[in-house]
Amino acid sequence: MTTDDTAQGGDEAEAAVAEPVDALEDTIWPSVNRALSAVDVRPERGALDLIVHVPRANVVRALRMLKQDDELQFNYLRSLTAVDNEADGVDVVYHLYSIPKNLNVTVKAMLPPDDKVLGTATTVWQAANWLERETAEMFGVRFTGHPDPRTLLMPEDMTDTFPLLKSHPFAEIELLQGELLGHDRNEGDRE
Amino acid sequence: MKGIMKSLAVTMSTFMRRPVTRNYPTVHRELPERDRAFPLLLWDQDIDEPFCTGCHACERACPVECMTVLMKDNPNHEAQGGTSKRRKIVDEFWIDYGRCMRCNICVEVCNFEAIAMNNTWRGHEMSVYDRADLVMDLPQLMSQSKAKEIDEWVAD
Amino acid sequence: MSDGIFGIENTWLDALIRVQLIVGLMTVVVMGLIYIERKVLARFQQRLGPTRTGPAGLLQSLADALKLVGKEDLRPRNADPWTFELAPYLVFVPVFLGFVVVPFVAGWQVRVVELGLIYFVAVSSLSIIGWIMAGWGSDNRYAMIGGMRAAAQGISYELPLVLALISVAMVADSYDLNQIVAGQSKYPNIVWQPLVVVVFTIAGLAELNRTPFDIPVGESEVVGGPFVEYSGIRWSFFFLAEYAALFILSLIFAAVFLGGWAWPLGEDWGRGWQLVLVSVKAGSFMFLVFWVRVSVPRLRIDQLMSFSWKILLPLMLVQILINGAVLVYHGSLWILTLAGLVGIAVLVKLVGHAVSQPRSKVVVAAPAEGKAAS
Amino acid sequence: MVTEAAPEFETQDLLINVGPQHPSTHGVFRMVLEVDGEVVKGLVPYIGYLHRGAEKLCENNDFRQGVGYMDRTEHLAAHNAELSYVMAVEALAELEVPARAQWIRMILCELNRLSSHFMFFGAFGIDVGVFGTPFIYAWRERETLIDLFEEISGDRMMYAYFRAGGLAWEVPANFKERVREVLKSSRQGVKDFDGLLTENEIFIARTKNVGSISAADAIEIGMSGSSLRASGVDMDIRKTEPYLFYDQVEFDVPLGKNGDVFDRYYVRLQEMEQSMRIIEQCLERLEDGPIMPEKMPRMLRLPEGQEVYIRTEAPRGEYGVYLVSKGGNKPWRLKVRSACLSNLQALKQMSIGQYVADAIIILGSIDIVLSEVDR
Repeated sequence: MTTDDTAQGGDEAEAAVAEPVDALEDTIWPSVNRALSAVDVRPERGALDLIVHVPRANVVRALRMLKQDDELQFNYLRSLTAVDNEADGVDVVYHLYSIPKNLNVTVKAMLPPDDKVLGTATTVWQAANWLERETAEMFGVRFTGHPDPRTLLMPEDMTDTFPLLKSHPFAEIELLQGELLGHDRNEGDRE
Repeated sequence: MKGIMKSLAVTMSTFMRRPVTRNYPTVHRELPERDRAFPLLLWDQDIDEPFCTGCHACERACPVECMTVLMKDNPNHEAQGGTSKRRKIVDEFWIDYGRCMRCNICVEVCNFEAIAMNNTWRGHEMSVYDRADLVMDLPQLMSQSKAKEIDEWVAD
Repeated sequence: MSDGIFGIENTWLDALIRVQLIVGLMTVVVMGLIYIERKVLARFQQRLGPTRTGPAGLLQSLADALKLVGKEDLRPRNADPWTFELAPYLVFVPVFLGFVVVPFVAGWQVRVVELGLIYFVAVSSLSIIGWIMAGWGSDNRYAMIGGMRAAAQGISYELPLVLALISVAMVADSYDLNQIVAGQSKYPNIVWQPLVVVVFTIAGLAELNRTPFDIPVGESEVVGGPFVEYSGIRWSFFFLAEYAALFILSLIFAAVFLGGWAWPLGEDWGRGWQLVLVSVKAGSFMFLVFWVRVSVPRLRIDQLMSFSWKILLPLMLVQILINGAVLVYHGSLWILTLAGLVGIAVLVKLVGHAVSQPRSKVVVAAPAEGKAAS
Repeated sequence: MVTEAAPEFETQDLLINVGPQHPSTHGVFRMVLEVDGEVVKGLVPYIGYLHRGAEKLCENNDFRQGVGYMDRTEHLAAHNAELSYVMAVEALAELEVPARAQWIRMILCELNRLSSHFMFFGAFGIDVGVFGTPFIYAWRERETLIDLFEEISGDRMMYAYFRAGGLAWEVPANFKERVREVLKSSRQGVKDFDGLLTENEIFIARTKNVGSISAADAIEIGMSGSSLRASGVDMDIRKTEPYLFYDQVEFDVPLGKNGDVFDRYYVRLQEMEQSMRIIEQCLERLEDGPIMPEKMPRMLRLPEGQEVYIRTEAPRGEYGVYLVSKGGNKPWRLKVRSACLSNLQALKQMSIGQYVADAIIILGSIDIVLSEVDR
């Protein structure tokens, strides 16, 4: 939908945490809340989709509940990735979509920076297989129980450095253009 | 066999059509005016000096950092009896065509309209043997504009 | 026909000169054929084809030949030396041997051989060994698979080819190619044997490893098949053999089915007209081969095998049966034509049936209702 | 008399290494086939040869510079890639994109779908075995399309033409006539391909019931785009979650039935006709107006702590951009959801049990672009 007609209702949602729960009436939060009643989750209003924060321990259980809930039926894992928030750990983000119901939700699990371990979602969707391999090699997140924990894009032996972490430096440019002039080229013969 | 006959009919119909090959090295296609080969500096013909004042705007805006600019005071400035109003002028300017990704951002940020995209064939035929030769210095960057070969196109 | 060419008595010398003539003619024709094929294929694809080397690209084949001669002749380290080195000769020489019996024009035939047709078939099936040697010898997995495929295809399409030639020989009741051609002055054999012509073309395409049967050399699958490891002059042997085989097959096709130099008043208009006749007929067969190469995809190895064994072979056996019945009981030859046309209809129906699983009718969905509720 | 059993000949499966330099892997993609005779028993894909770290680079560039990198993550349909990125930035910055810019974006994205599908037909035709003809037909059509793109943005494949808020500059004056002219030649191209391949018996024999995947498996593996719709799943983001003005134009979503190679080919062929239909309607609706919002901040800064996952229907499937921003003019994290990466996960399941020749066609039918897989 175009960005102008906001389907989020009139009031402008202020900081996520202090949001009154009923302000999310127009999103799918009520049905998600009912589906995930066994898990304590914290909703948040995203720019486009509803965001649900789930504690690390029972993420896979929550995902399975969302998938098997017959009113929601999130049977399609759109994308799985991680966001490095430096001090306060790494967020693993699951974007789910329900094809029959045409619904979207984002599930986020927060991992502490020192112990980045999480259950694998391949038991819920096969799509998670490669996505988890890529997240693992890029962020250093270890998905326990992953059927094939090899690197995906990186060379096989590069399992110690994690490029997409904020701590991984940008490579310096080898030679600034000016210094290349050290290459002895007499002026004027170019034409 | 009907399908195979249909395929044969299609190939026979293209057999009759005029070939579409463009004989590149012998026939140079006429380039659209907005063609973006590589950035080059423009020459101010009437005051006989480059438009560029070396203000580093393009150098900062370049995503791949392929430019290096040095600035100096303009000897031709009116205060010293010259004809130009520019107090500063570009001293040294390098663009590494090997790194440039031709995204046209330098042309957009330049507020002196001193840099433009080369839309001539010479801008495309740039193959060299040594990567260092792809680094263009000031005389090279201004040569085509000084020789009036460029009628540059800059988005309004 | 004078016993020696240019009246030379010594048979050895005479044979040598004839063979030299053939070799000379062959290399020129093959170089020309490569150029013509590239130009015709280009025109089919709205391209120009070679234009840079020489006027309108005429020297392209010469340039290719010089390049190939100049290239280093590599051999993989642990390739089997003898099989690798000898494979090209075993592919190239049998094709040249086939030229002994080809009736170019009335007088011009290297040697009038009584069993010319049988000799041709026997010789042309030798090259399969060369393919297998190339595949096995070059110690490369792609070459191995290509070699095995070439063997499977070569053998399984040899049979329909042989049966096709035999059924024509039955109608013309002689194996000597000269007689076969001479016998067609009134009606070319295509009239009597339409089904055989179709089967011969299909089997011929398979023998030449041409699309849709270029499975051994399918670039997208086995990257060039048996001769992937070859380079330089050795590789060009394979290349020349392929075009020489195309040339000889089109000449045989013209001679056996379209009446060669005899059909429309060949005898009484002299040699010039005969030459024109043969070149037009052979040229049309080659044009058909180029045309099919440009427009038809490649079969899979199992489809290729089942097509030959389950469809072509039975049809040919039935055809020979009918030939025998008609010829023994002196029935009129027009029955053969009728039988041939029925055979073609059966062939088309069988191909259609083999392919016609119910094609999925594409359902166009109604637009989804409602917008995304996030 | 006990006959001693014949010695058991231990047959060894052949490991064939297909790629990364191979005529039909559509780029630097490598798969190791475990082959028993001609039948594929195992398939291990290797990717990552073209990984340039686009996501890391984008974290170091502001929102105007990032557009250039997005082209490089999808070199066959750069407009669609730029669209997702630019829409993500606009969603966070709450920019109001003028109508004219949105219509032009729609036209360019659909034209890019045409040129990308032509590339698919050209490469797929060669995989199936026709000697070069489909490729040259494809190139004839792509050349006319790419000339049009060059007249508009100045570049043939890496346009960097969309900007957050609208377009970099105005389209040339003769835009509408040029697009109609190009459409005429594309229509001829689609007719040629339809005639050349669709009813060809050998093509049907080669592609029918080969490498088929059921709808449930396709959804489970996360496939998207034509490969998913070929299995009968009605999911086209232009219909389910319309963006730009896709809800104001009528078009149909072709679906296949049994998700085999032929369906994937045929669904794409019909999608091209639908794209042309969309472009015609867009051309009528296009009227004059601004292409950038008036009050564009000189240096675009995004609000603190916002994130968005924008997904659009690229030619190969769902091209998603997940943008997280912690204020400032650079994205904090930018994830590109690649359609080909998910589609490729189904390759192994489709190829087991088929012939070697079919494994090559199945790979071709998924229409992968390695710059999108490896980013």
